[in-house]
Amino acid sequence: MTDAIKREPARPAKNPAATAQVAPREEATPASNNGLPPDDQVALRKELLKSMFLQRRFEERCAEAYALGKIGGFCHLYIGQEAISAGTMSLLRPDDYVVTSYRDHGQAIARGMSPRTVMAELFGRQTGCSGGKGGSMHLFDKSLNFLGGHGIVGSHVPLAAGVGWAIKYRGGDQVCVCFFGEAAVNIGAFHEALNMASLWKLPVVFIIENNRYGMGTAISRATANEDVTTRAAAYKMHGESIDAQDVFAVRDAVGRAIQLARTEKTPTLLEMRTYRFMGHSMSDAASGTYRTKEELEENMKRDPILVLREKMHAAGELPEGDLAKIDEEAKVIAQDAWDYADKSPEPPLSELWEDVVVDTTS
Amino acid sequence: MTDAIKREPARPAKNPAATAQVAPREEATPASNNGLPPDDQVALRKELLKSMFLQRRFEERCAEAYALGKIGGFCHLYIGQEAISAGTMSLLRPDDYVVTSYRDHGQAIARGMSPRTVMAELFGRQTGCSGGKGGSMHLFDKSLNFLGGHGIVGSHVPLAAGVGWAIKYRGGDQVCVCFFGEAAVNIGAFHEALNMASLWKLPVVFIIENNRYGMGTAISRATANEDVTTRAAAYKMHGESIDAQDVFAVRDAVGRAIQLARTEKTPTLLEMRTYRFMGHSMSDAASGTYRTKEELEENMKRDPILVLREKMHAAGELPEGDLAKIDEEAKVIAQDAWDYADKSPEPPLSELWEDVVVDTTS
Amino acid sequence: MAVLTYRDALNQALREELIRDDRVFLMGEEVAQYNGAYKVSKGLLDEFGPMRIVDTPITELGFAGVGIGSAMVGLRPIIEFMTWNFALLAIDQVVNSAAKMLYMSGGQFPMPMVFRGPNGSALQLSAQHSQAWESWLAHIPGLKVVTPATPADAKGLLKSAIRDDNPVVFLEGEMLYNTRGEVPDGEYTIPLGKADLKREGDACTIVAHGKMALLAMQVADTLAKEGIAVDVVDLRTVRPMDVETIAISVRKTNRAVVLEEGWEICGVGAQVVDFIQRECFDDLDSPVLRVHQEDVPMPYAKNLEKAAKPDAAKAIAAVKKVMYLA
Amino acid sequence: MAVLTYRDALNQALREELIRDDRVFLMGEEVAQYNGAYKVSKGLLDEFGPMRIVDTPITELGFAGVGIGSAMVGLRPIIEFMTWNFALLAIDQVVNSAAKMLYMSGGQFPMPMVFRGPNGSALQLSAQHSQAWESWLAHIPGLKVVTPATPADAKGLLKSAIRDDNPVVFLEGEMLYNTRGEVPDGEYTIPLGKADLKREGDACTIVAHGKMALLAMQVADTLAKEGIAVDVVDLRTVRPMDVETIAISVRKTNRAVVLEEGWEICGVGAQVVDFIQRECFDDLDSPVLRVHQEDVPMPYAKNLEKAAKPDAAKAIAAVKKVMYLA
Ligand SMILES: Cc1ncc(C[n+]2csc(CCOP(=O)(O)OP(=O)(O)O)c2C)c(N)n1
Ligand SMILES: Cc1ncc(C[n+]2csc(CCOP(=O)(O)OP(=O)(O)O)c2C)c(N)n1
Ligand SMILES: [Mg+2]
Ligand SMILES: [Mg+2]
Repeated sequence: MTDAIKREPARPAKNPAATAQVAPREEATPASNNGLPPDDQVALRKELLKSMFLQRRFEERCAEAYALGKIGGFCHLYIGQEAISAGTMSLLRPDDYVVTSYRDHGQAIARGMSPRTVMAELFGRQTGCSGGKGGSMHLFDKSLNFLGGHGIVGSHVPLAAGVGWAIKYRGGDQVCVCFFGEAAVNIGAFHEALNMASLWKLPVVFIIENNRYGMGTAISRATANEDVTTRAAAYKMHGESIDAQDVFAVRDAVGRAIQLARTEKTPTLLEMRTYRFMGHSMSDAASGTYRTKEELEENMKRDPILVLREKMHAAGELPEGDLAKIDEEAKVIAQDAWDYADKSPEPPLSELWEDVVVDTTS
Repeated sequence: MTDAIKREPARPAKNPAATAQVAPREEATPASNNGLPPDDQVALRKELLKSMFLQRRFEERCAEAYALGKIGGFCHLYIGQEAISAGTMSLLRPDDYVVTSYRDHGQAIARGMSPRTVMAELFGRQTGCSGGKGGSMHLFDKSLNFLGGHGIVGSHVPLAAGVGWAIKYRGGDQVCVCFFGEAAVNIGAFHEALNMASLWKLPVVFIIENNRYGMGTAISRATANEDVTTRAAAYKMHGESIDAQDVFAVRDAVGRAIQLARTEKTPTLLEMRTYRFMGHSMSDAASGTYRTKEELEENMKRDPILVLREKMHAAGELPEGDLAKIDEEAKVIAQDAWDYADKSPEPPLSELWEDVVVDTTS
Repeated sequence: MAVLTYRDALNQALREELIRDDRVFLMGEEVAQYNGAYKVSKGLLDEFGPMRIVDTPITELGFAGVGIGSAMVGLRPIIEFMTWNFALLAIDQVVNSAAKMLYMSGGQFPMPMVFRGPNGSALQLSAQHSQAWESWLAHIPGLKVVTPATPADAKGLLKSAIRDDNPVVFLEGEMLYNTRGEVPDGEYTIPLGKADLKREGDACTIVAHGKMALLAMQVADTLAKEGIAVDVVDLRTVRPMDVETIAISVRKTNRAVVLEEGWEICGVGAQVVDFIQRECFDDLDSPVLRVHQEDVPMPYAKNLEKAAKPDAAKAIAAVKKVMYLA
Repeated sequence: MAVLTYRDALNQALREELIRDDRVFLMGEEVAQYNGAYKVSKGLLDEFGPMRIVDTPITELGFAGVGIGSAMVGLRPIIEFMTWNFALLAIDQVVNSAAKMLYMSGGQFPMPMVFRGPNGSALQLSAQHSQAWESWLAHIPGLKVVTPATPADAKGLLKSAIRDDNPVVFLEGEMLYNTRGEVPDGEYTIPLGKADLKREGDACTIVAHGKMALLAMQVADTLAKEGIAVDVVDLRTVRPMDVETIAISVRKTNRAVVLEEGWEICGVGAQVVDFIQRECFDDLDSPVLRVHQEDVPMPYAKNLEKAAKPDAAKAIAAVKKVMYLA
């Protein structure tokens, strides 16, 4: 192999200003704690808590902005599932890859994308991470190897296998993490991708975010076998099921999977058992149609933020003031993102015709 | 439910002549032996042998006709796999359903379709079972519930689930049998169909004809997990792997699956371990590229016809003369089919515009 | 006649046909317990039960095939795609199984079924969720392709589609579900394949279908105020296309503009142009012009999305251009 | 210049580009060990090894997605569909991922990749295996669609397609693989988007692409014997379409016939007609006529199949008709 394969097509950043003005990186990226020595758990926990708070407060502001018509289209919030993104991203290297579905705000932020450019994208502004062209379902950040934000259920799962293929092709030791909902496991693309990933030994971690519902359909009404380990076995793949409201359980399992991917170059299928605290999208009620208020409330008791907070309280790690401060910081960042988005300009009309095709060859 | 759902859209048989002139039914349909008392095994064996001989001799003539340009397009022979069709069809009722792939000649004949109309179809004649419009890959016979003959790998598997759905919808106790190759298990349609069949408890028997190759690709190069039982488990479905060169092993397993379908209304996934003695299609050499001559010869020792014949010989059931007679009869029927096809007219040009849409509503 | 929304008109048609014929059932994602992602099937589960109104896993390719298999043995499925954007995953079944089954079986297996759901763009749904597929589907022999614009058409055409013994692609407008109009009660069918002259005039012919037929009527009203009276031909059925009605109009007006929601290249509008220039070559006083989505994926930002879509201003400009008024 | 088959010209282009750029790899069913279902990739596994020439399971949707994912992170995949008939299963990835990725990511993720394989009908392959998909694919912004007719074009266009930073759909003719012609050695590229005037005349313009360009040339030769000299415009790239070259020709000849292998409704020919009537309205002496597959699924029987396909007789009749000679 020559150096040619290391080259990636050069695309100038469209919004250098936005990139320059991101919220301070240490606030937004628990991933930066990955290098900590193993005994420095306190700081790590605090970072994870911060990440989850930020996602939570950000999403709450999204709901508000949606109600005000500042965000349009489909908008799927991540509230209740934050331990998965926080835990997973905290283990990734900057050169690893992430690809996900339309429920992508929390993951984008946990990966280190600026809440400003994310909110600006949701507001449809030029400074958005996708130039205002993608919207809520299509967040992308090439500089962070955040490969979207995809809207067709399951269709990004083969893309993750393709990223894994590219890593293997280049002989690297990165991993690709792929998030999708439990309802996506029934679609053909999932099946085809998992077979290839296992057959070819691709360094991919497939993460099922099992929040128990695909839109209004409970998993038991859609999936013949809910036991994810049998699905993994069907592809001769390692599989685990995890209590994903506990961010450390997430970290443990993802850590094992990443290790397998980096060293053995084998993929893993992880089921993250979680719950979605909001409706499927902004047009769907949180409860009352396909799930009861009681069920929702029962599950909200295991809020991943609560779970971690209580652990930290119990260990005497989190003085009351600290918690308030973390929350306050998250709110400030979310407000800053809102303000930034709100005063950002719409894309110029000339953008309509840009990015359909590129004019380059190489 | 009213009687309306029992109605099927009435379509006049296009070729009453061809239907009237079929080879004597007892020659062509071992299925007719299904009603025999269980101890009358000798007669059953003879019927199964007849069915396999007929399929074999028919396919041999197809190869000849293809070489002469009488058959065109893609043509996939069934030689080596006849125990699967013979064994399976021998257990089906006339009101059961069969749906299969492009490798469909043997199954059509074993189901009781007239070799004449099958050969006429392959010759592209008006008297063909699909009026000459379908060809080798698209054999259909509505009167026998033979639902094709489909050319896109895996795409007929959901159709089988749909037939199962219709049976359940009507409250019947028929079953639908669906044949496909081992390479088809990797495609999305298979996965989606099996999940629904299990979830909804549909009376379908899914039969993988594992002849070890999908075109030139050995199963180990395409399928991460060759163990079919894990795949069945992924859908919470009963699964079995069968030595399919032994027609009675086929009958045993299919019998169990049919029983489950008729009584428990649950689907089964069966792996029939077999071998294809010819190339993938007429343009593919039998050996020398992706498999060795030795491997082929080794596998041809377990010719399903030989296996049964030897069993019968050993049991003293098959005097030498009988075997020759069975073979001779098969050859006569195949020759008759050829003659019939050869002297049948091409479809009239007006047929080009027929059957695109129907003019009826109901 | 009651005034109903397009949604309720569809619901009424479904209900009436489900009552009329036990072989008819509705299958798709969220059609039953959730009452439909767009509530088109509201109340039907309660009335007809889970064998007639069937929720599926997210497996478009699979359940399209389930519908086809059941149609082969005599049922009359209505397959709902939550939106036609997702139908791309099932398009192999629609084209290779449903559309060709009758032909390749030599006439033995008709496909009495409907594939339906919202088609085209709504608001800010972005590139993957804003696609109008009628041009693709109209390309395929063996299918019929229906695009109702009004509540009455929605009811009358859906009832006909369900009764038709062929696979009918029924494209609803997501933005139309809340529109209202008079809808005949009870038995009311509109034959597939007949266009509808929705406005009469002699200055120009506007040909449109689906949501764009409403735009055409709005444009006709605006132009009328300027003293320009146009014909509006609503195709209603895109395949087979009622060329005769288009031709009669163009022979009268000598000018035409074609509106469509989808993209330009190989769009329905191109086919309409082709028919017009063949049938009315000597009648045309100016080239036929087209208005369509700009030739780009649908952007998310409000201003870009608006600019991408066909609108009244573009349509009026086109009409004036073919009239040499601009 | 060597005389090569179309197959060998493609093989040469693949080989040269695989040598030139390590990021390029070929992936698809039977491309490696089997040397390609149509032997286009013959010898490449031996030369480049199993990471560059990759056999896949039968999972069109899946491996199309694998190609796209790898292109997002800098590789330059060539995805082979054994035939484009099977690509319907993968069309969601081609349209919703590959064609839109650049746009919906705001320009961050170009898709430097090629989807290629045989398109259209061969002989007696029947309804599911005889489809020509250029009209569908040309409909989609974000794609380029290339349809080479000759060995030289096959080489020059494939090399350009592989180097292009956009997703290029490359439609080969199964019946063309054995055709022969002179092919420039070594470095030889043809820009995408430029049509080629393959014959010159003034009586009529024949517009065609892919396999039909050969038919057009054959027809031109036949007509020449009757003293009728026609222009043959081979589009070469169907999207973007070289409207200028078509218009220049029609302005000269004042008449046009469009040939295509696919179906009529919303076909490439309809789009060509649309462009011609817009660009050359006052130049046309007669309506543009089209020759295409009859509007039916492809039948198996030899005689029916022949009748279903466009052929020289139909094309000649159309030319004579636009010349008012018949
Ligand atoms: C192929 C396809 N079908 C249907 C939809 C509509 N849809 C969007 S999200 C969704 C539910 C997905 O559920 P799940 O995979 O569990 O993810 P979750 O939303 O719970 O995170 C559906 C049906 C779609 N986007 N794509
Ligand atoms: C979707 C699709 N992809 C590719 C093909 C081409 N093709 C036809 S048969 C075949 C191999 C199938 O192998 P298997 O399923 O094992 O069945 P067998 O031919 O061995 O009976 C392939 C690749 C096709 N017909 N459909
Ligand atoms: Mg879910
Ligand atoms: Mg096989």
